[in-house]
Amino acid sequence: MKTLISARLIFASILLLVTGSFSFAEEATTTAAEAVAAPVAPPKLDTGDTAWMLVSSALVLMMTAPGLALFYGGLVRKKNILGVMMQCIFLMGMMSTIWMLWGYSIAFDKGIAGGFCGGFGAVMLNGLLPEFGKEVPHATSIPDLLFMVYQMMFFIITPGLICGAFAERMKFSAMVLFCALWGTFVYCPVAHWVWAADGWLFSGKYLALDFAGGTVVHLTSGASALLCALMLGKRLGFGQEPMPPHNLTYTFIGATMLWVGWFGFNAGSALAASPQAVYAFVATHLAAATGTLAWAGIEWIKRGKPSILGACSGAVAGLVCVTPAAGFVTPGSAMILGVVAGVVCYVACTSIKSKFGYDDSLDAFGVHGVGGFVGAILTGVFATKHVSGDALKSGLLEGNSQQVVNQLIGAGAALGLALVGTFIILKVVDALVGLRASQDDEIQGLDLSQHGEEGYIFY
Amino acid sequence: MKTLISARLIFASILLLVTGSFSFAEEATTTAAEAVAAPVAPPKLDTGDTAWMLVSSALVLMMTAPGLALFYGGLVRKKNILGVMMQCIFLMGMMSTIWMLWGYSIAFDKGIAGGFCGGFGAVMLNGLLPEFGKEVPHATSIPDLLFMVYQMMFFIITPGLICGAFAERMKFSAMVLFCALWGTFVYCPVAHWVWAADGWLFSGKYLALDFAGGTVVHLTSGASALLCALMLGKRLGFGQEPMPPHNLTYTFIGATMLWVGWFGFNAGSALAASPQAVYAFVATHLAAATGTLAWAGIEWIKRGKPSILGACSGAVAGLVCVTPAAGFVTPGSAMILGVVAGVVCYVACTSIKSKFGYDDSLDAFGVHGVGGFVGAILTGVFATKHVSGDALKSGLLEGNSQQVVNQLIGAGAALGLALVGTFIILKVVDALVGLRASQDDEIQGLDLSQHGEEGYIFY
Amino acid sequence: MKTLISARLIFASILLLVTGSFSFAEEATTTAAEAVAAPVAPPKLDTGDTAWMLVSSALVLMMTAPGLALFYGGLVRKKNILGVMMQCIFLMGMMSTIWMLWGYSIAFDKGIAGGFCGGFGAVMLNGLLPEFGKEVPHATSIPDLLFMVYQMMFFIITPGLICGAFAERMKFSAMVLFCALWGTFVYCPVAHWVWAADGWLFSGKYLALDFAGGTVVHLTSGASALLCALMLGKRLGFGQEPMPPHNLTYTFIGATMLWVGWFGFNAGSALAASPQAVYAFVATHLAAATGTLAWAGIEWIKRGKPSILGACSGAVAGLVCVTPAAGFVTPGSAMILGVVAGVVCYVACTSIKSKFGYDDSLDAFGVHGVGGFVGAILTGVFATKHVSGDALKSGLLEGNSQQVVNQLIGAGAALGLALVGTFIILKVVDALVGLRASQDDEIQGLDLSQHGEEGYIFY
Amino acid sequence: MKKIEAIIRHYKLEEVKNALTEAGIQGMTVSEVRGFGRQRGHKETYRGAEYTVDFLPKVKLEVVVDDGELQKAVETITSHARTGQIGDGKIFVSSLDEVIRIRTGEQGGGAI
Amino acid sequence: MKKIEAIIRHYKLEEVKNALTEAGIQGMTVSEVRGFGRQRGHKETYRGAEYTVDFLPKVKLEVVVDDGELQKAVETITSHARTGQIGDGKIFVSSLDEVIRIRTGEQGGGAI
Amino acid sequence: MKKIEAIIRHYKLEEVKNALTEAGIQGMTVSEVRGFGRQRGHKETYRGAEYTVDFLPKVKLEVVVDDGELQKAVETITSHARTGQIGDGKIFVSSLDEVIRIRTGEQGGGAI
Ligand SMILES: Nc1ncnc2c1ncn2[C@@H]1O[C@H](COP(=O)(O)OP(=O)(O)O)[C@@H](O)[C@H]1O
Ligand SMILES: Nc1ncnc2c1ncn2[C@@H]1O[C@H](COP(=O)(O)OP(=O)(O)O)[C@@H](O)[C@H]1O
Ligand SMILES: Nc1ncnc2c1ncn2[C@@H]1O[C@H](COP(=O)(O)OP(=O)(O)O)[C@@H](O)[C@H]1O
Repeated sequence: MKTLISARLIFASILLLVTGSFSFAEEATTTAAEAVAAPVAPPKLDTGDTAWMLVSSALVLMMTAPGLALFYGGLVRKKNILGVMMQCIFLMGMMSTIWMLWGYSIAFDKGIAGGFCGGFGAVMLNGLLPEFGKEVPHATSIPDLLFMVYQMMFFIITPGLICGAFAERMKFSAMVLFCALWGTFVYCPVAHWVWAADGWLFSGKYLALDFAGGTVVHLTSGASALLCALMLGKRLGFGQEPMPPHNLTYTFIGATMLWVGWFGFNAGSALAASPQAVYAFVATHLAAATGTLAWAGIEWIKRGKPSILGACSGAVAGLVCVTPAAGFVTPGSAMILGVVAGVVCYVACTSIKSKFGYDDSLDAFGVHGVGGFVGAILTGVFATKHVSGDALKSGLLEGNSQQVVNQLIGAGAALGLALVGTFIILKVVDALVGLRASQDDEIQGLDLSQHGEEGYIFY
Repeated sequence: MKTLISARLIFASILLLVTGSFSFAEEATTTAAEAVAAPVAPPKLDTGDTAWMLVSSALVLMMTAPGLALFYGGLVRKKNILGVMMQCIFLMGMMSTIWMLWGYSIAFDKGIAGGFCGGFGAVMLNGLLPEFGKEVPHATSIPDLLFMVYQMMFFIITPGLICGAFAERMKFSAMVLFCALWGTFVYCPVAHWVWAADGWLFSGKYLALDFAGGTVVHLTSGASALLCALMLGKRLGFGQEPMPPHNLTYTFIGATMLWVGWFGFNAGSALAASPQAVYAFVATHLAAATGTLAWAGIEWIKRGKPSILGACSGAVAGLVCVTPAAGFVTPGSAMILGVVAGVVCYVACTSIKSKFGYDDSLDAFGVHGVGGFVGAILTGVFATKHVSGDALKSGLLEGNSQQVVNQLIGAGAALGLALVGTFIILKVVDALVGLRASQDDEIQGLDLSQHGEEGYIFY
Repeated sequence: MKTLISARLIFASILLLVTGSFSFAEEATTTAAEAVAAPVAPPKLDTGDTAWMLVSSALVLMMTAPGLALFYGGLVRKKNILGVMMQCIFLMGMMSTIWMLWGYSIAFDKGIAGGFCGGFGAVMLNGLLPEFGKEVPHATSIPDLLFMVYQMMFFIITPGLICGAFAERMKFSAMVLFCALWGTFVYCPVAHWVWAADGWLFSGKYLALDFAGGTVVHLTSGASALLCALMLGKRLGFGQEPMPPHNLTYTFIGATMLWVGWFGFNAGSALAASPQAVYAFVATHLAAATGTLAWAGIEWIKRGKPSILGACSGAVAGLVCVTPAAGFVTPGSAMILGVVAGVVCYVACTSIKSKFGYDDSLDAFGVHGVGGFVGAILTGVFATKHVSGDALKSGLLEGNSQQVVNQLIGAGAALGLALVGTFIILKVVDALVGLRASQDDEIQGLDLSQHGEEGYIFY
Repeated sequence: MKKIEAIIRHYKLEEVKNALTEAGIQGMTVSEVRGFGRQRGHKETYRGAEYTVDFLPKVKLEVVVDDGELQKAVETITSHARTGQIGDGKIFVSSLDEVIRIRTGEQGGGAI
Repeated sequence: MKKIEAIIRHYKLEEVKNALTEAGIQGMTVSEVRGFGRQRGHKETYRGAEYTVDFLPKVKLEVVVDDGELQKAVETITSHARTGQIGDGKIFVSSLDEVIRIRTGEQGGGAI
Repeated sequence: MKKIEAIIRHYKLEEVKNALTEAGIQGMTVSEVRGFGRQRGHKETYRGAEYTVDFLPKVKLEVVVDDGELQKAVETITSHARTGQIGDGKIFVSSLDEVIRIRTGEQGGGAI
């Protein structure tokens, strides 16, 4: 009897997977569509906007790999390069699956639990799979399914960023478990608050601006990264052995791919090939540019020579910082954001880290946490209705001092959930499989110990 | 007299090259335009669709290089890395030229020889070069010339895939000759059957579904690859010396670039920035995701650790398998396809290969041949009119059991031509220039012996 | 008093940076918009065109990095790889900033100084930042701001190309200063002549065709590169020590990324997802293809084996040569251009260089200077109104022999300014900071001496 | 004059180097080697093909010393490179006929 | 105790290693070297610039053995590394003063 | 027979090689090493973390010669590898018991 039931269950869920709809949630069909940010939603599909969003989705995936994988991979020691890359590609597999199965629903479906997160109406993409040719009311000028897959790419890269903090020492199984839980219980709720149509930060009294994920992506991952670094402890030999980047050419390739991919991340967040997307594109590029100059410039002054790692770090810092602001600010403001990010993240990655002595291996906190926070605040300062056309989206410089407060509230709330969530999840994962690789495994390197392979066999 | 004639001939063909039209084929002008798959062809050009197809063409080129070149290049020994890369870039040069000169015509012009292949009406792009501003009846919403160049990129990568089978031992001159002949006599006919408007598999009784080239690209190249591996014999020292991948970081970069580029391959095959393209995009991504998890998962269970090579292989297997299905199936079905591909290709690359003992160096058969075949069959199972809007394009699950038969017929026919064609071509090439590099050359490595260069000079 | 004034000045310019407009130039607002090349300008924004131009901008940035950085980086010795990469990323920062502040204005604003260059009306993007939703008269179907950022990417890569000539020996500070001055005083004026609405080469008597920058980008950078090579002198040990490329795999990756990115460069120069863009796309690809075959083919004949460096060089030579012609010629003509480029640049990089004995380290002159010149002339030969629809844009083969003369005038003028400008700038930079790294620094390598880092730490 | 060749673990190099420097040894040369002895390698599997990787990465440290310093040097290396687990490595000592400093042409002990 | 240094071809390493192991030799160290002798290099051309690459990649195998095992080891290497073509390589034999096993401090023959 | 090991600067290798070849030395083997002596390394900073890189890249040249050729070889190396600045490197000379040419089995001077 029992086997019969479970056989029917399995059959039912496969059917559901294949057809993409199920009856008990039929009434929730339009939820996801409404959840999309679109003040004056044009109901007709537009091929230009669709083309741009298809490309943007591909670009954001490229940010995770090869982009981030190379950026991070170059910074670790040779024996851990595959470990980093494996994290990235495995996340591409796992987070995509989770997003399809329940993540999208928890993030963008109508809120439950007092708006803490979305419901289960869009589980397994329910309601997102229109029949061919049938006119469906779209939330924007692109198919809702495209919005879903675009957001999926963000869901992949965000835990990927955290990996920088525990690189070279976390067990692979622990990483997998951690990211699955973190995505579900930290990312999805914060995404719901900030971007869902009924999110408490998306509109209303606490409206917090986050154009492309400064808070959702960078602040949450950066803060969680710091906690990971603290709770996992330092790498063996940290502070005694030298641990220089083993391949800065990879770090450079990765950084510049991130730069290119970020156009999809930020300008894509306009969800259309619109003038706002162009604004976001320009802001993104200029912040990266001035971030590069700022970080490399400080080094030039302080140590006599600008370094390529500094230039790359500055570019990424600028990109992180402009993320929440991209579609709300003028190009000039973006340049200021880039400079500030370059300077502040430089200080975070050098003085602060060495002062407190935690081992945030690849500066996931120093760049994404700090840069994300600074960006959130400065968005509240520089946002202008001139660019977004939305009077609600203006900042301190246009006299809306409330916006800075709201940005702080938004950032604070995200920070809170990230820290509490990460703490609990790490404890759970530790209890289940243990967090750190064994000492022997760490010395041998994660490539061999976790994956049984070597990165380079050049002889 | 003779020189005069040949001088005139040369002059005539240069003229033809420059002007792109010639009189004797004037009547065939519209053939190529009709050959494009478009049930309800919108006659007006659309900038959004054009934008997406320009990008898709670029993405598919990126798949060959750097994508495939890195994926394959990392798997060979250090002394053969340039050999792999040279194959890719030379194919980019040669196959493009062939496609422009006669390939496109043989594939997409009106059928000759009882429908075996296209005719010569579109040789040298005859009829594809509209005068500026003149309203030409387009087969789709993009210029026919764009369709031509998009298809050109497929013509480049397909023989490139075969290179994985004879890597590290085929003479460069033999490779060049083989690919030129194979492209003309195997690829073009199969492309004609499957995609030309009057192709016998494109419509009618034997209608076989192949959205983006599962049969045309992967099955033909994979089957041919197996035969190449068998006819060329094993690499020297195969089974005795270790031949591990010399640079798995390249393999990873290549695999993830393939993943990104595949959006152009599959979603581009909708020939428009349409909802169907979005469906194809999502299906592609999800199949890659579950393929990754499946292959890495099996390894995790069987050898205790998931490997990065496994994850990359799984991703590619999933992508191959979903290729014929991408625009016809739901996201859920795509996930199933990915899992099946991961499992089946894993078995093909491990047990089957070692059982039969052929040396398919980089598993061109194990991944593309097997994955392509499985994909062809499963497309006949999971295709749904819900996605494509075409009642003819539904599969077994919607009660159309004939479709599976048709898929088998299509796959079988392609397989047959691929095997027979490859056999004859290899024999011809062997007679003309010899297939294998000399033993000394193979030991020295193809980089030095075939190209006089070394890949890395790190000292 | 003085401090008060300067404080006000600083405040004023920050304000200006943020708001993006200032009163004294209010009347110049439409200048930039008019400056764009658009015979029959459609005044309405088009999402498809916008999507394509967003992507093109990203592609052109990708050409500089990772593209060019890898292409050049692989060719230097291991100890100078980061030096090359740093030049690229720093230029991404610096040239973008300059373009935003004054470069765009000097290039595209209404001419001053008798048409020598543009004025200051569009300084700090004045007039390019429309208020949201306000209907602005656009010069083309894309926002003017998008045109600005697209052109910015050209401004980045052009000095980057010159770096190939003085690689492995120029001081970093000298490189920075040189590029800032060169961009302002050489690139911007030439861009104005060739592409600004009132440029003397853009229309009228001296109309010179340059679709995507053969003259503006390649000829100027190539000629300047030659002068740099001559004035800086040879690398220490040149001609005595072997200086083979340290990593041809990087050179290959870079070359193929350039190939892909060049679609944005050339097809993007249509400023729309139009049939002309498709023509440019096809021409670009085919010229690269035949360039590859030509260069590799010559090697095959002359040294018995085709080399991968040859194939990559041929591809780039073909791409350079087709750049001015891309949107004006048929696919067949593009193939001829590619062959000519492959042959001529081969001769330039081998015989000519070794005959005169200058040390153009990475053949910036041999490929970009020579290829750019040949392309400029051949554009005057092969341009056809069939493709561009503009009777003024036809060449010698359509009986317009004047066009070749005009092409020579255009190329000559650009060459003149490039040589004179580069000479003066190098003298100035030499006087200010010195051009060459010290002998010790050069022996140690630029990575360590200029940036204090090592590229690969594989042990 | 003696040449000491020590095959040690990678991550011990920094410690050994510092200890030798403190012990007054002023110069040394290292190179990357791979080796095995009691400690054998591991298996690597690539798509089902299994390879036994016998050779493990080690560092070879070469130190040339005056006869009088030999013992101190050997002891310093032994104590700092030791973990007690198989694979710690070996020290080989041999005699040199001559040592020359290229820069000055000095020979013998003074050249070290 | 003797140190055998053998310069051999890359693709012979696996075979030589196996033969030595079968012959009872329990440890060895290899490193990447480049060299030339009778066998000279080849020419490489990069965009017309021709370089003579004299040094060819070889593998250096170092095996330390007791005096009694020397001959067996040398013969094993010679016979398995041989192809008969120029470039097969050389074997250099020298004497060691001392061998120490770092893990245990053992000296002499027992440390090998 | 003597083994000459010379640690020299990278960019001197070509010159030394040519000089040795002209002096009639017919074979040699080189490898990549890192070392320090009087010449100490530099500092590298990565995002504020400062590392002292003590070991500098050098090339180790190994030449085996008949006793009679020793002096010529050493002098050739010394004179061509010298720049006069700290870090020029060292030459170590030791005796070999035996030299064998793998290809032919020849031993002694003839095998070199
Ligand atoms: N007979 C030998 N000849 C040359 N090198 C050896 C020999 N035995 C061991 N080695 C080197 O010493 C290293 C450590 O030796 P091993 O026997 O594994 O550990 P332990 O010295 O702790 O017993 C090996 O990896 C190898 O490089
Ligand atoms: N005099 C020498 N000193 C050091 N190494 C040598 C010497 N002669 C040869 N070798 C090394 O032995 C290798 C093979 O020598 P070679 O003369 O080419 O072949 P064979 O030993 O077959 O005559 C060389 O590549 C080099 O590494
Ligand atoms: N005692 C030593 N043992 C082994 N190698 C040494 C020793 N001293 C120096 N070397 C090697 O010689 C190189 C040059 O030595 P150094 O003292 O810096 O210069 P110089 O010989 O000009 O005084 C070092 O980098 C190191 O590789």
